[in-house]
Amino acid sequence: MTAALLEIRGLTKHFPVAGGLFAAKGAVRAVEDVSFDLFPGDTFALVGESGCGKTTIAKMILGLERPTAGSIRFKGVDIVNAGRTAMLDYRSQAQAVFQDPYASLNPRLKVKTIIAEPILAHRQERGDVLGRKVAELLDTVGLPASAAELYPHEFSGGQRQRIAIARALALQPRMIVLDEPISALDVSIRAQILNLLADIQEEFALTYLVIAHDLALVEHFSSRVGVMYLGGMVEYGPTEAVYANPAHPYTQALLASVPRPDPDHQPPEGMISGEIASALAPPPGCKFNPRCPRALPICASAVPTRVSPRAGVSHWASCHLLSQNTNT
Amino acid sequence: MAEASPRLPRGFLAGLRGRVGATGLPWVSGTMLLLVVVAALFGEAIAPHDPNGFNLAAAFKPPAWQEGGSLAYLLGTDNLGRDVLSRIIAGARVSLIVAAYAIVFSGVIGALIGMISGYFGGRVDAVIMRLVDIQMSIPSLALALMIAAVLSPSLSTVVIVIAITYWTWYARIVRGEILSLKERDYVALAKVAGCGTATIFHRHLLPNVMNTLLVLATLQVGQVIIFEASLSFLGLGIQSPEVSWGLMLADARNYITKAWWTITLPGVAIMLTCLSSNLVGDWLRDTFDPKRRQL
Amino acid sequence: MTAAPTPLLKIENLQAHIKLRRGTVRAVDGVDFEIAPGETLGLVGESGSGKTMTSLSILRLLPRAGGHIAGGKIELDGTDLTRVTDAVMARDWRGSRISMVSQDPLTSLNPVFTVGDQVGAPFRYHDMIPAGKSLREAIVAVLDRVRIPSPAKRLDDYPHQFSGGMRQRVVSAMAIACAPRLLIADEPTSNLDVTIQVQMMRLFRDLQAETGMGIILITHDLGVAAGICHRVAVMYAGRIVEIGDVRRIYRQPAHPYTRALLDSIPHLGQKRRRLYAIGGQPPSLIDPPPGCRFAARCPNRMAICDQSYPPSRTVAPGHRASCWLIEADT
Amino acid sequence: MLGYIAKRGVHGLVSIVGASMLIFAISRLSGDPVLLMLPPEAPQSLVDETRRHMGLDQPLWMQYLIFAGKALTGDFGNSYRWQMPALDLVLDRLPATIQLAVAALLFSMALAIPFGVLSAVHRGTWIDNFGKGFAMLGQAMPNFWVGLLLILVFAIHLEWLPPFGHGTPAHLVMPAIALGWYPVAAQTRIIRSSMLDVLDSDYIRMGRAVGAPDWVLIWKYAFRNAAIPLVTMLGVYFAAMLGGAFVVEVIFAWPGLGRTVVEAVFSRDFPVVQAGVLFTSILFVLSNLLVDLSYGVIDPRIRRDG
Repeated sequence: MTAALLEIRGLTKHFPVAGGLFAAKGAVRAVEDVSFDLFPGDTFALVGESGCGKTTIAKMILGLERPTAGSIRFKGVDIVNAGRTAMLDYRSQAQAVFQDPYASLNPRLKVKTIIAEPILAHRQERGDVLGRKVAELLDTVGLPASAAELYPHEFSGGQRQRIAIARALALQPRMIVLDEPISALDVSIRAQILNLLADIQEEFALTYLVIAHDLALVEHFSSRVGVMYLGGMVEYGPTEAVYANPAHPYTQALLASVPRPDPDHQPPEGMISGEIASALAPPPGCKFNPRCPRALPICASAVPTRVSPRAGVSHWASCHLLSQNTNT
Repeated sequence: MAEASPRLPRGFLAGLRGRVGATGLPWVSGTMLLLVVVAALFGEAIAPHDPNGFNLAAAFKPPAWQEGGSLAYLLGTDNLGRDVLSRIIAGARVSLIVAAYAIVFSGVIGALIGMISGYFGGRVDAVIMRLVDIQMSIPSLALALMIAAVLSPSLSTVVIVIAITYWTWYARIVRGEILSLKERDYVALAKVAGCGTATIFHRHLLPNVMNTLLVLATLQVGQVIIFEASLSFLGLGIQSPEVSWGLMLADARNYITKAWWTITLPGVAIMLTCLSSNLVGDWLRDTFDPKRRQL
Repeated sequence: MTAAPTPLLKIENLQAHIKLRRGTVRAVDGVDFEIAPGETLGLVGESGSGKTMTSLSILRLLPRAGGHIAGGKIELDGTDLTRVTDAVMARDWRGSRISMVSQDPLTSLNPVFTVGDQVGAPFRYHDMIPAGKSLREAIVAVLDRVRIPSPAKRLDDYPHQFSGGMRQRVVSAMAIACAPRLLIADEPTSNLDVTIQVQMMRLFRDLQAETGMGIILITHDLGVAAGICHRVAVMYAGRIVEIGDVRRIYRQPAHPYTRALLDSIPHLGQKRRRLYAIGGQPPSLIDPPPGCRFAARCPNRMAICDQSYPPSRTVAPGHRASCWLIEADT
Repeated sequence: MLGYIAKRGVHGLVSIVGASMLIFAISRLSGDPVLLMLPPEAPQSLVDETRRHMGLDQPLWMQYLIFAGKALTGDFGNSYRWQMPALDLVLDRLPATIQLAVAALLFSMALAIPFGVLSAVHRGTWIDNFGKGFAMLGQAMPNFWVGLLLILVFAIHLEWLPPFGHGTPAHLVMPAIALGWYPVAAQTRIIRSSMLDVLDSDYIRMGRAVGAPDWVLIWKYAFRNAAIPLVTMLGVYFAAMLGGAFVVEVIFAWPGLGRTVVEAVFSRDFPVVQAGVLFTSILFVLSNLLVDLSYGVIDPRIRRDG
């Protein structure tokens, strides 16, 4: 196992909720004690429904939010309390592509300025060397060099996402965080962007951290997956293993609920019930217990520990059902 | 490949050209404003008479088009026989000076404070906002009265008062703009790219704020002119022999029954100036607001 | 569900355009289809394909600025809705005979009025309060039908106190309050989490079984459509390119665009190396190309495709497609 | 909700204390405040006594504490022009100003709401342009000039209304119109733009899809939302009314706080100026609190989780 590119340990983020003078002061527990590793060349997908904390984790990894607790180490260097130079060095190796192509590009800037921004920030090339680099990047993402002189409003959603990818590639980073890269695009355009992302991963030996809610997409695109529920990671493992035999009841319910383009597929009943709880007052013990069809009494009191359903493969889930079976 | 300077982008100029034709109005108000500026700069040269020149024999002459009026005094004369047209032209100078100073002082101070408060937030923002609340809790005219009571009223007092009171208006609006811009994805991506705060302000925040400031400044011209006129009307702003539209109205008030034109015409000057600057301001706001533009 | 006796809804050559400064967008440019009572038809397509504009035309709720029906007929129970005045539409049709559930539950409910007031609206404006019941009882009953827990207590709450899924149920309650003949569901679950989406789909199916109403489901998600629709119409650039029974459409798609769509989405359980990517961009709707609108992006493009628009031809009973590849109706 | 009001209350208090500090600072601008507080002909003994009474030998912040301490007990010094404590004079004239400001605000909203709504509903038609044009005019005319014109036309030429004075409702008409016409433009714009947004919202489209008649959609479901931005701005407009009252009261000889303070400035009756301005700011802060309270009433989202 080569050394991990990114190590996340006990990552936690609580957003204080101003309760005013009299009301009790609460906190939204957006992310709760999440740990995982990201290996070079991997495409690790963080998957889960809205409010599970996957985007907050991405923001903390990108240094846009400060964690309440826990550590984030990139190539062994802690980036949470990194100094200016260490942070700048990290920035040159970790870039991002966000969900909404219309909000990712400043409408007032020309495409060449947008793509060159990271290069200018690290004061690398200048003048016509920079011009050539921008043209090269545009070509890599399948856009004509003439696009450099145009403004974002002159492009479609798919083309704008290509520009955002070109910008992320500008510094030849080691890792790119993709926050729902295609969910804002039309169905026919999504495949273009997914294929582009796969091609450049190979060409530039990139490592991806993908944030997504579309489980079919995750199966196609990722090599490793982490399933999140209400701020905590409930299952982690290679994509094939997790999809072949999901260990956690929530993962099973998720996979069963995915709509399939097959008229004869009927989602099984009773895999999951009720609504997601509020992150302001998460249920005690395992957070999924109120909705879990096979909840045990212990689930409402004790927080489950990680258990690997099969030895060897780094595939684990935190669920009492598993720990009951293995040690009985 | 020039480094990104925040020149007004091509889109801005194209936007302007495209819009001018659409609503003819700005041409009318644009030229009106130009007239006032010309009057303010070259007042003495083009005014037919000396604004303060007494001529008791020609007191209360009605405007030329009314019988009894004469072409020498196009808009008639006041109780001391002074030519109303010349005084209106002279009054333009005061209004422009007040407007210019006000915009520069309150605009720059307010915008800076608004940007700092909006971008850094936290305690800095809370303190500044309390300052703004305190400032806003005293109506600007009341504050002006207090200062006028303590200092001797003059043009500089008026400018000081405006600078003290109107900066909050800029600070609040710029702060709101920065708060919303700060959350934009492309600002977060600029941070991820490694840009420092200065670059982010320079490339992403300032261009938008500039547009808002331009709109605010044009809208403020009208308000400031009316504020000066009100103060001068109360006798606490411009003092004669300086000429101000407000002062003209104050003098004319006692002769309201005898000379309708002395009470009406300076007011019309104020109205036309404010109306045209507001129209230019509104038109600029529509030009910069993408939502309203494409319909 | 083969062709039923008299269709609930019959749409012939519907054209709905939007007049903008930069030109007239021909959002719906000649659409024909029918729905039988109790049947669910899926209108599937990408954004800009005209599926939402088609549904809004039926309700005569085209965008206020410039939206208008430029041609065609919309016959519901024998009445051509394009001829009816807006006031009559509001009094006799909207909310009572045709109703709507739209995409974003967070904005579909009025934030400053209670849920009870809003669900009560259709009853009040069509005085359809069931005999022997008070308005409040009728509201509680319909909230219960859409499985909102303890409706009597939640009646006086405000929309911001409900989750996304619950709000969509409230909107559904408003839609079925007066037992409409036709329900238009415009992307009803795209803003919901996948586990809540399944519950909503089941609710629509149960409500249809209970009331026998027809449903038009507008969606871009081929999976969602497959799960609930009896028949599916695939729309592209303002026209229906293929329409037929749901199994035929998914098993033997006749139109290249339908095939391309099915190949370009990941199918759970069948991992493929690369997804098929349809090149290019959808055409402009202000001056659409003369020939087939998918020609520019079509893998089976022929010369004739660029010259004239292919007529709609029968591939199998109840399954038609507009493509030159398909031989003329023998 | 309680937390929200308490927070706003504290902010209000801070504003009033801040205002008092600002007023205190301005009074010290001229160097020797005693000259301000006493009439020019006051004997030297009275001057020395007042100097000691105000603690002018103390450091500045101590002087402020004395000033604030006395202010809390209602002692703002005496008005020598009216030979009565400044506070009593101010409290006596306050109701007239409140009456005028409220009447002006009601008049402005009586114009702004229909103009704003109709302009939005009939967007782009002549109604829209007329509404905007009429309101735009108001924003370009100084309120005192409007007052003078009203007097010229309605009092002098038509003699329908009394030009000056106070007492009967007829006296209130012209001052309220003169004062209230200025904010009509801004209020119309706020209502028009928020109405435009609301009319394009999903929940109004849902309302139409349910078959609600147009007037219910516009005046019940849409207006209730569109009015929220206006209510939040009421505090600012009330301040504008108070500010404007200073001038309008002078023209119409309206016995309000505004005119009193203006006259006090001319007769160098500084205690009245100080007390008058401070009470204007107290009035403003209280009106803001009132607005915050009503804000919770019309927008349930604030009421529950405030």
